[in-house]
Amino acid sequence: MSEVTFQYENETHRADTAVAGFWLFLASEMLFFGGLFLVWTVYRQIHNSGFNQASQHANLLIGSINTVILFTSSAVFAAALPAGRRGANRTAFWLCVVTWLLGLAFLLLKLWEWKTDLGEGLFPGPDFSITGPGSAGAPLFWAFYFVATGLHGIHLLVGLGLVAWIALMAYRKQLSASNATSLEVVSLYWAFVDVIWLMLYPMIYLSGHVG
Amino acid sequence: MSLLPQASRMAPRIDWLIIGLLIISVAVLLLVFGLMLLYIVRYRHNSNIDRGKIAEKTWRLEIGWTAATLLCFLGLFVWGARLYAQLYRPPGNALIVYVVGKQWMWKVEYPGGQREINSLHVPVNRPVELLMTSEDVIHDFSVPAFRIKHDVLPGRYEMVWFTADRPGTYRLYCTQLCGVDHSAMTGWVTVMAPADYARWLAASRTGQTLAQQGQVLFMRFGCSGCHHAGLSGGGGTVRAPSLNGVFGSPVPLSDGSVVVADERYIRDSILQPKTQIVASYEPVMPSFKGQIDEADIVKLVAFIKSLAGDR
Amino acid sequence: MMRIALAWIVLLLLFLAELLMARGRIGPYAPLVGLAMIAVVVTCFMRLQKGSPLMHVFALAGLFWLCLLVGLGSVDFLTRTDHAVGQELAQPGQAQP
Amino acid sequence: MSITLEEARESYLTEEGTLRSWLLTTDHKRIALLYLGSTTVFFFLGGIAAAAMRLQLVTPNGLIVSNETYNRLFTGHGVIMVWFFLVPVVPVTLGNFVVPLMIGARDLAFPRLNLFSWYLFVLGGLIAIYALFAGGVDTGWTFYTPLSTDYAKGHVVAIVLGIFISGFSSIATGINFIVTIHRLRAPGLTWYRLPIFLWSLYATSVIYVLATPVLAITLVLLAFERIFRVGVFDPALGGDPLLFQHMFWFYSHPAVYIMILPGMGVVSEIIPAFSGKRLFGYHFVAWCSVAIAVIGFLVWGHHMFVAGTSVYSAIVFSILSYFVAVPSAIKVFNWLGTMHKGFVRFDAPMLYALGFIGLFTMGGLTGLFLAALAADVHLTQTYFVVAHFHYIMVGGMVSAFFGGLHYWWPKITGRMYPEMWGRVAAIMIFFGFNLTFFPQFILGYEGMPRRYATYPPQFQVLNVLSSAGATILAVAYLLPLGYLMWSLFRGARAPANPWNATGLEWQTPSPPPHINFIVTPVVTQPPYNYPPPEAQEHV
Repeated sequence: MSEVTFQYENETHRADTAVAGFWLFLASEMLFFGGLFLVWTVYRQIHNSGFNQASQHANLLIGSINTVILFTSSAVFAAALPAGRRGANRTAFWLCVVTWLLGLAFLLLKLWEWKTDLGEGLFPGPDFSITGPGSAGAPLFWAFYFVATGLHGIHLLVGLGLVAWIALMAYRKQLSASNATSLEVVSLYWAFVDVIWLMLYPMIYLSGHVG
Repeated sequence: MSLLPQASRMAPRIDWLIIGLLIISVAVLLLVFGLMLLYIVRYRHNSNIDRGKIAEKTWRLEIGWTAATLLCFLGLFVWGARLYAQLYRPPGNALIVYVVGKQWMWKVEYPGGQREINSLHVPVNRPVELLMTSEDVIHDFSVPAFRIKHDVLPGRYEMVWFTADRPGTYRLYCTQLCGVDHSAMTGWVTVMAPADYARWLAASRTGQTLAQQGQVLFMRFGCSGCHHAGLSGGGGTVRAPSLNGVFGSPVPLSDGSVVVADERYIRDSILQPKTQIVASYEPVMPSFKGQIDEADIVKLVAFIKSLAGDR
Repeated sequence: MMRIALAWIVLLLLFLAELLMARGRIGPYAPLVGLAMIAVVVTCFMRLQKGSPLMHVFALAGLFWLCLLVGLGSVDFLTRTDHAVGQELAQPGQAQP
Repeated sequence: MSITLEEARESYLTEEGTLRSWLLTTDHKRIALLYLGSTTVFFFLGGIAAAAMRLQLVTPNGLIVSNETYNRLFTGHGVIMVWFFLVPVVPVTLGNFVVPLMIGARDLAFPRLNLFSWYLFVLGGLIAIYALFAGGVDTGWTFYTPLSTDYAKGHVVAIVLGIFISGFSSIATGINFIVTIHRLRAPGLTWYRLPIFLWSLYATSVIYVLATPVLAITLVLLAFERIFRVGVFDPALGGDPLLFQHMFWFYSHPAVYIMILPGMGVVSEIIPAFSGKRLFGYHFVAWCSVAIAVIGFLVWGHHMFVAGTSVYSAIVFSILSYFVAVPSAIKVFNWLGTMHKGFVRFDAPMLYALGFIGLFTMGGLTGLFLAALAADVHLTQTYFVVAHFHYIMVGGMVSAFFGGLHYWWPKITGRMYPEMWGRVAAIMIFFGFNLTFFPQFILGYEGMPRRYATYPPQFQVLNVLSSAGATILAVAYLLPLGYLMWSLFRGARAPANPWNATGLEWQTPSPPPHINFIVTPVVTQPPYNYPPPEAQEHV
């Protein structure tokens, strides 16, 4: 009776249960961001023109580059799972490294974007720069922007830690067909962070360009 | 139900709903407690009563009491919802009184210019509509004797109305937690016979009606430098819309939309003039946010409202 | 591996489509393309369709409750007959000309 | 690792005795006891605040504290009782202990996550206690904006952080229970053979997992607004404070069902056991738990009937609120049906369960008053509401918790509690509770607003009555603390199945060994398989 399979019938039973449990956690995370989606939906309904104006001030170029970076990183990390299951630790390691670097690039670009946003007076407050006719609600958009991208950034930061952990496992040649649950769970998490970004991207960067 | 006076037209109707609910509740309670006592006495473990066979199929009973409960609830829902809809549909001829909530007092202003704190005077048998706003946090205006209650929010006007039908004085409360002295934010509503009310209005007159006070403010804040209002104002170097006849009429905005100029729109235009520019005018009006409190805005609104008939 | 590369190309194409659509007159439908991209990520990178029924239930529950939150949460705001005073206000302390 | 049979039979309590073995344990039974200890501390902290409030309200002008302190008292009472006692208590103590036992498993699916969630709970609790003692918070447990963001003094951000952290403990517990019930059932234990307690914990866990994150994001937005003085609920920016209320109640109304569903589950175990009869309408009771959890998500707007929402949405939320009351009513009838033709014994757990039925029914019926729109306008924000939810949460849930604690006490500790004292406490709680809270219904109808530190003199008589009841209630709650502690050392040794109850948890020794079952049980019978009356009569 090994410690890990104490309450399970066997290793597969344990692995499947862990992955299912992680999906439930992701459902919970979905509702966490769901609150933000509700905020956006309600205020866009009330302050349509202000939200459009505000969205036009978002940095579409950086936002778009970041989108490509992030879905590319999910693709790379998704490729690490079959490699890990094959026991191809070396391949898995390098795929993790590429994923990690792409994630880092996203975060650095995001920080730079924040810096330019702040420089343009887009943080709501006395110096907020979007004024004039039809701008009502613009500060709400930018308050939403900073909270949403901030929380997404924190999730990504946690993801970087998890990917580094998997890279370390691969470096130590610990991944194998029977020991890939951690890799699978982290790949779900990383793709989920991507999914959240794919939701946020049109809400933040595209909604103001419509029509 | 004589614990609390029924001092408005709505009060007995809401009490009937509560009595209806009470009757149903007592009946269900007697049933539940009765059956519970009956079963625990009759079927106590050392009783030798013949228990017979227990029912195997239970779904008939289950469907039965589910349907009965549901029907009863639907009836209660319709009853409550119809009364509620009336609570929020004021008659057109109501007397309007402005109420401003502030930590921790109620400021009341009458169209005739009378003002009071933590006190409201109304005539008997006449619908009264309260237009309420808050200077800070959410408050709630509640008069139990009238069975009315409504939250008072910052940044918007909320409405509640009633027809008092029994002269007397009744307590009013703030019933939304609003900070340290929440429990001190109380006062009295005085319901008076029409003749007494007229006397009270005359005695409390401050010399000017609310609209006249608004006109004074209109001059003092420099509004009249640009806006034409009444027989004066306007004519300065800056072109601004005339305010005669604005209230209640549609206003075309520079972004192509049209809004009806109501209390909300007037208030907005004073505090945040740049967001709703009247078509073909320049956005040059400064914001008065922070320079003018809600009680004074009420006066300006009353003044502009009084110009509704002028063209 | 092929499948992942293919999914990446599809994502890239969808992304370009989303960007172009947002600029054009069919802009309001651009978010639908965003949802298609999410579907690609969920199926190809998260392998949801290969998961156990239990995982499907969990994922669908999350989606269902998300719709509930956003849907029922908007009912009040969509049916307000009396829009609030503050709702058309801009930010405080804007610069005066 | 191989162990002898003798070692395997060693009780989980005595297996290892070091402090380290307790603080780093992954055994669900030990974690349940860790939780039991910490929730008890919170219960008495919240209780002290309640006692101070009742003392204050003995005189109209306030007997002991200032208005500001009174506001801090009821905020502290609300926050501690809701998030650190009522929301977690039954699932994390009784649930943690019996879920694996009831399904014939050795532990929950994720034992380390289970321990981690206890640490999160304690950390969140300590931060909340720090906030309350370092100056307190006076916003009420509902944290309505803009009072909480722009006007209130005090440690709002700290207490919100504490609640945020403990929220993740709820989510972890919920995930653990759902996955465990899906994946770790013993052979033969089909869904319709599960005890109702598991159905209700499953339903509770759905709410834990899917509602708590919405509270988390709401609190993040609140803290953001408080720290930066700008945010999405700020009316000065065009924000709508009602959006905060919608998001808050999206969690906090389902949280009411978090606070009652486990209690219903406990009662559904106790009543068949002490009636010696199978549960009436098992399938209906089981699915009613699920129905309550799902419909419970659709009714939050009934907290906002006078808040300035649209009339249409008020009507929608009103009718949905009636729908959620139906499954609760069905459950009450089924419990009564269970006692019919049974062999009813009056041990302490049964007295608590009967008290639960009575008080819960009263709480539920007064809920109908508040769901009826026009009646709600008069009664909401008054003591009527206070009395209503205390009947559900204290009269209902706390009674059920004590009932369950007595019911499983022999299993948990291996000792019997003193039966006479158990009955005395149960009866005292029932009467003390009614004396405390029934007068508050009348106060509410007469218009006394809640959260008032001082009140008009005409309300004094009823307030004094209520405070007198609170004294009895306080003694009644202290009693079990005393005699249960006593029983730990002096109580009679408990047999494996002292109540002749069905259920897998009674088939293993009291207290159970670390691995719960020496041989994994196989289930071949329906739940609550008590012999029919004709077979019992001649025993």
